[in-house]
Amino acid sequence: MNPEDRKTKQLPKVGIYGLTSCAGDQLTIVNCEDQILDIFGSAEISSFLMAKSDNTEGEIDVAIVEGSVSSKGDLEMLEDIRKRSKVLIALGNCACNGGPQAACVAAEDHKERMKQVYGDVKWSLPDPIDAKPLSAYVKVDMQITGCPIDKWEFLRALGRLVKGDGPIPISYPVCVECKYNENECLLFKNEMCLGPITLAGCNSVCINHNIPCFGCRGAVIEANVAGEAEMLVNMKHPQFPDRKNFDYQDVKNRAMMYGGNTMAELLDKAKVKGAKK
Amino acid sequence: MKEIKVEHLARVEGHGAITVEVDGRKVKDVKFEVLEGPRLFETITLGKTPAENLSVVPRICAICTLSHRYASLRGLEKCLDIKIPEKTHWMRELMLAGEAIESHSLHVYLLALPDLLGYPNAVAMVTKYADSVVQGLTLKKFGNSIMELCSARATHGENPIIGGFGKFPTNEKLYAIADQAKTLIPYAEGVIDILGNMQYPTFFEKETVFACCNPPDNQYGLVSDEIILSDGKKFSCEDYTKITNERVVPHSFAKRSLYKNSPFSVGSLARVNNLGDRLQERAGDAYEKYKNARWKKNPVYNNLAQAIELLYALEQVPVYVEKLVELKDPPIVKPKRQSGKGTGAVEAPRGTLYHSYEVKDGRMAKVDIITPTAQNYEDIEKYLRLAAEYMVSEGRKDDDVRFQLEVIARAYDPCISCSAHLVKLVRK
Amino acid sequence: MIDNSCIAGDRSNPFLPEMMRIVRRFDLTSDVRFFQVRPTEASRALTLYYKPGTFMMVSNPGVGEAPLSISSTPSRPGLIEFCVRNVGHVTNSLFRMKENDEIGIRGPYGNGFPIETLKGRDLIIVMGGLGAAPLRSLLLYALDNRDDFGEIYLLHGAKNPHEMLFRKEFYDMMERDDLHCMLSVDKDDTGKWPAKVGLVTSLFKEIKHIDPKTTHAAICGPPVMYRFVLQELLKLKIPKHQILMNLERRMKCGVGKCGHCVVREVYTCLDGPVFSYWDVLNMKELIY
Amino acid sequence: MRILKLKKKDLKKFLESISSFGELWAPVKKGNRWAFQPTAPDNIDLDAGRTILPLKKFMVPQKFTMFKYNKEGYTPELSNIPSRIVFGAHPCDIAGLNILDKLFTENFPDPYYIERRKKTAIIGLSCLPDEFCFCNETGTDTVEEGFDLFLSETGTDFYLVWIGSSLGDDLMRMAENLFSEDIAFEDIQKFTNWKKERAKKFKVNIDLTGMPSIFELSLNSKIWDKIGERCLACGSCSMVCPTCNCYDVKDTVELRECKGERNRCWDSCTLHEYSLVAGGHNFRANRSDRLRLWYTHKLESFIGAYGKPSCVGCGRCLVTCPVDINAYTLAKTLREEEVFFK
Ligand SMILES: Cc1cc2nc3c(=O)[nH]c(=O)nc-3n(C[C@H](O)[C@H](O)[C@H](O)COP(=O)(O)OP(=O)(O)OC[C@H]3O[C@@H](n4cnc5c(N)ncnc54)[C@H](O)[C@@H]3O)c2cc1C
Ligand code: SF4
Ligand code: SF4
Ligand code: SF4
Repeated sequence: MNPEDRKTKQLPKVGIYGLTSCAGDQLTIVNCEDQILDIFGSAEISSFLMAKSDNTEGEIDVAIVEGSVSSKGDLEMLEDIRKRSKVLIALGNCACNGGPQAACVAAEDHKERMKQVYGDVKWSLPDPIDAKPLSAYVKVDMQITGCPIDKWEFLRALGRLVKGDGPIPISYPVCVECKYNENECLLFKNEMCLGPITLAGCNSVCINHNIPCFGCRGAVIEANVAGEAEMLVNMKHPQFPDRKNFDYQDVKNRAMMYGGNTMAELLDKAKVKGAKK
Repeated sequence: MKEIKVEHLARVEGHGAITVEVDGRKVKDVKFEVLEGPRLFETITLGKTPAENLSVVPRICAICTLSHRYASLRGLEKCLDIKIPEKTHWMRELMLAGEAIESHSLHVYLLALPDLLGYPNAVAMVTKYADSVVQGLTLKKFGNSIMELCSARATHGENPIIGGFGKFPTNEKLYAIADQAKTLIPYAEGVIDILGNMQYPTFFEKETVFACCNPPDNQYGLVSDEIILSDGKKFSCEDYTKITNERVVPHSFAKRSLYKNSPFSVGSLARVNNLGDRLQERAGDAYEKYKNARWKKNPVYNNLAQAIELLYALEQVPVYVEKLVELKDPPIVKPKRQSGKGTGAVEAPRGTLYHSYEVKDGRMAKVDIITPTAQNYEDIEKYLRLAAEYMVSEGRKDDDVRFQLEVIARAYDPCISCSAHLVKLVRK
Repeated sequence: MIDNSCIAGDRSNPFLPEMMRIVRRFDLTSDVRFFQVRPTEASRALTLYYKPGTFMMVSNPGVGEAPLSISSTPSRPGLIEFCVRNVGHVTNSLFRMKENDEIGIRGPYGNGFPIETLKGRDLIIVMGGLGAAPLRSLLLYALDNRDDFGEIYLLHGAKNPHEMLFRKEFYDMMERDDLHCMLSVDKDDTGKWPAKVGLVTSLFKEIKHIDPKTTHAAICGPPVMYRFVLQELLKLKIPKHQILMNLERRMKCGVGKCGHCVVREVYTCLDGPVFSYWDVLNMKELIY
Repeated sequence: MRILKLKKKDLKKFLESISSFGELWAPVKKGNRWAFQPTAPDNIDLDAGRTILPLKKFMVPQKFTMFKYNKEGYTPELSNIPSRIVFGAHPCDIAGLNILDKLFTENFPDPYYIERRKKTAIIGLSCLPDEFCFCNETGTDTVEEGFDLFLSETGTDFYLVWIGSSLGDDLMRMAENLFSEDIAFEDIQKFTNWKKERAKKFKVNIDLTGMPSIFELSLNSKIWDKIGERCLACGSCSMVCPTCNCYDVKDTVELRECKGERNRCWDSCTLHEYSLVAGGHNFRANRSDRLRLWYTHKLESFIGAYGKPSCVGCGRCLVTCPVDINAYTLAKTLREEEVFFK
């Protein structure tokens, strides 16, 4: 690290954008009440529609994009951002995995669902399309996932990014943090916990509150989805004869709720006994 | 013919745009558009368990996450015939107060004040209005800390579950919250004075109808099974469609509501207009001090109403805490049945929110969610049109028109992402 | 045991890096850069001691720490040299650093080459790619103490000329008559390569003046290299325990605590990184 | 070693009188399990079973800061380590600490471990096995060292108290009048009877003799693939194991300034990145390879190096692994040549 270097160098240009989402990840940034001035001081935030009006849309160093691509408009915006940014970061579950709006991808045809919800309408707006994560369309350099993102993970990542280093991605499942927090494992209390296949980073907040993990951070690298499903649906644990099994469809529903496209693929590959095709 | 366009409405949640078609000095059309892709939440949970539904529906909107959760819980618990214990009830009230504090302070200090004081954003205000910015951030953080305490995290916390809470906070933590609430009351009073003494433009004023929940026992509040309108009519929340009957317009993924064929408003201003007389203590005083007939016709007063509610919520926190610390943590109530129907209504910061469900054999069979912004849509467009027509006829500059329209739209605090998820009843 | 002043860092806290200054840096290839560093107090530089084949943990504050082999020789005290390939966070951040910037260093760690045992022996040093980093230390050490060793063969292979580390330095060594310096490239796309073209294994036929019983071989290179080079060395009848290899594992501490480099009961950082082929055969998981 | 008597009814008084040494931590019920938590002497569960996390959390916390750094360099964070009394440590857990002692205090002693070990008074307490304990098989059902005081049940109204260290002696002297030295013959008898009764209560039969050769022989066994398929790589087993000590190191940096922390946190060999090196080569890309490392390390390697397994028979992996992979099922599977995991 060279302190002189930092003084003479211009602050990196960062743009924060949102596609289709609940805006929870951007909100989480706004929620960094104690750090917000540092955020604005460590980088030149050239665009952040949710927090400021004087936005400029030129070349930037780091683009942070929330939300999934759910309309042609989203897609155009994303492609434009990609073109003018050196590093593109997918922020939050929607951007990384498609988000809840991608939960039904495999289930039904998108047009059919649009009709169910809105009836027969001819749209004058950019065409709605099936929700997909950013990586389905453009190169994504890094992912910071979560529904919503963890504020500390984001700040750690941003701290490294503005100094020119890539964030250190998390590569372990929620169970690790759950054990850090010395929780009793909910799988032995007959809860359908997705901790073993879900990317950590939330400090196992749900399990700390006796709530099973819903997988809101998406799949961990090398998630043994087949093993998890097999365990939840079929496996008897000789040490715990009372442990109950779940219906495959319920397991699948839960896994896909936030795991979106990624989880859908993993589940398709897993051949779980008792899975109805 | 030319168009005046606000392409990306800044400092709101999600993506909105305003288009004004102008022909000479005449406004041909005004459109308030939602550009965000549709998320089809109501089809996502069909066939899934109520627990899954509860987890995912708050993801409709990050700012109103707990309102969604609360409304969903009320709907689902009716379906499953669950009566919740007292402590659970007060915890839920507390979490809603936390959300109101967070959302209102964010909106009042960080989104609306820069407009009214003429700054592009709150950070830019720091040089001259550092106090306001710091107070806003402090209040917002406090709101977040309540949400975190009750729901496990500031946004999309999973702690409130069907039949109770995964874990109740300790009394120590509750007392700390109550104490802090008391110290923040002067902030809220300060901002009420700033907003109450401000001059607001009058040229788009027009009376409208207001709707909100009607809490029992003549109390002010945010939760009820009854809806009250400013014309004096009352409805059960189960009959919400009579008020909201929605329609879809081609230029927006959000759906819109009309009451008796004309637009109406929900939100802080609606609540303060309909129920303001019930406000007690300092919030009551503030209401009396600034009460004014123009509140019924000028949406920009919404910010003042929010500030009054901010004060109200701060005053409620110690009240709820007093009740909570006396009660023992109850176990989670199990469902009495696996099939049933029910609608839950709560007042989200932006207005009445309905979650209407049908559960069959433990799986979601019908989901209908009506968000506040969807109900406000027609009214927002109405006021935008009034303002545009006046300003264009006066020959004001485009930038001027653009700015004023943005101010009106933002005053409503439209949670555009949430309206985009808005979907009609799915009948199979 | 080496006393405190000889190591970079602090004996009482083996994790504590000592700040050192980058004195010089230049590119060896397109993705490997050479760094010379010395302690911030120049006088301390002369007290540092290490063995060829050992490594140090190099830190860039705020980025992380990475093990790097020492490329310099203790016989030329004063500066410590590293070759760094830009592959990840720490290495990438080192590439952004300039002369006079400071980095944290602790070490040396590892067993290093058994230089006492090697005295009086013939040496075959086979390097490929970044394997040149630790073996250059041994080579320079042997050349500086030339009388202690018998015949010395250097076999250095690279994919093509501009990927050969220290090509100028080694090319100059071809002139020496106390060293058999053999350099080869798999392919010469410059058309100007003055030495051999072919696989590094093709150089073995030129090894003549050795007595396998008293010859030690030291190899380090990319995983694919090992299999073929080992075959050649066995053909030369070099005993398995005299074939030394420099192995690599993920490491977080360098001092046998973090567990990452463990293979069975062996810690690569304490018991290695130099292993004999015999060790490797007995420990099936050491190389893949 | 000096052995004294302490009346059971005086235990609370004793713990109160040593409170000036540091905060008292003892097993407290957490759901259906236990956890070491700060607690008042009144709330201690003397019949507590195994805690979710073992004693290692006191010596190498889940996460802690090793250094703070700024432009000038690194400053070790050793000054705010609290003094604590840990009461109710079971013999297997203390045996686990003894193994960690070897690792962290020999060869480049780890100052963070040593400082915490010094500042933590360990008061052991004998226990009865539940259906998952097998410390009798690993030779850790009694411990001779590693504690400051050890209280053993006798089946009567007093504990026998072993003084294991000079700190233990100091603690005892803080309430010397509560202890007595006159141990009668029948006291000894009662104690040995209690021990016999205890020995009968073990239910897990796990045969660890000859494990090193068994591992060597089954290095390429198909069993590992089966286990790998089943393992969820959740890391729980190594998090709860008293002798697992792998850790990861991560730096953090502040947004605006050049300063931050170097932090250490528990890692696990069952996780994907464990042996991954820059450039993408993963020495243990398969779960089966990683689990083999885990269990060779527990049941084989340590025997090779120190003559006994590094498994202390606490039964934590038995009650933690959601898919029933643990020291017991593993040893059984390998030995009986039968595919335990269908
Ligand atoms: C004994 C030894 C000597 C080495 N000598 C050299 C050398 O002289 N020149 C050189 O360029 N490289 C050398 N390496 C490899 C070098 O350590 C890695 O390239 C480096 O750690 C990558 O770190 P990074 O932060 O840039 O990469 P990242 O991918 O960001 O790695 C993150 C962390 O993982 C660990 N890690 C990743 N790859 C390796 C690896 N290959 N070995 C050990 N730990 C790793 C480190 O702790 C590292 O900080 C050596 C490795 C070992 C074990
Ligand atoms: S409760 Fe869930 S996250 Fe925790 S250990 Fe069990 S499976 Fe893993
Ligand atoms: S525990 Fe699971 S559902 Fe809960 S926050 Fe973490 S990843 Fe999301
Ligand atoms: S606890 Fe079981 S499933 Fe989890 S990593 Fe260990 S062996 Fe695998």
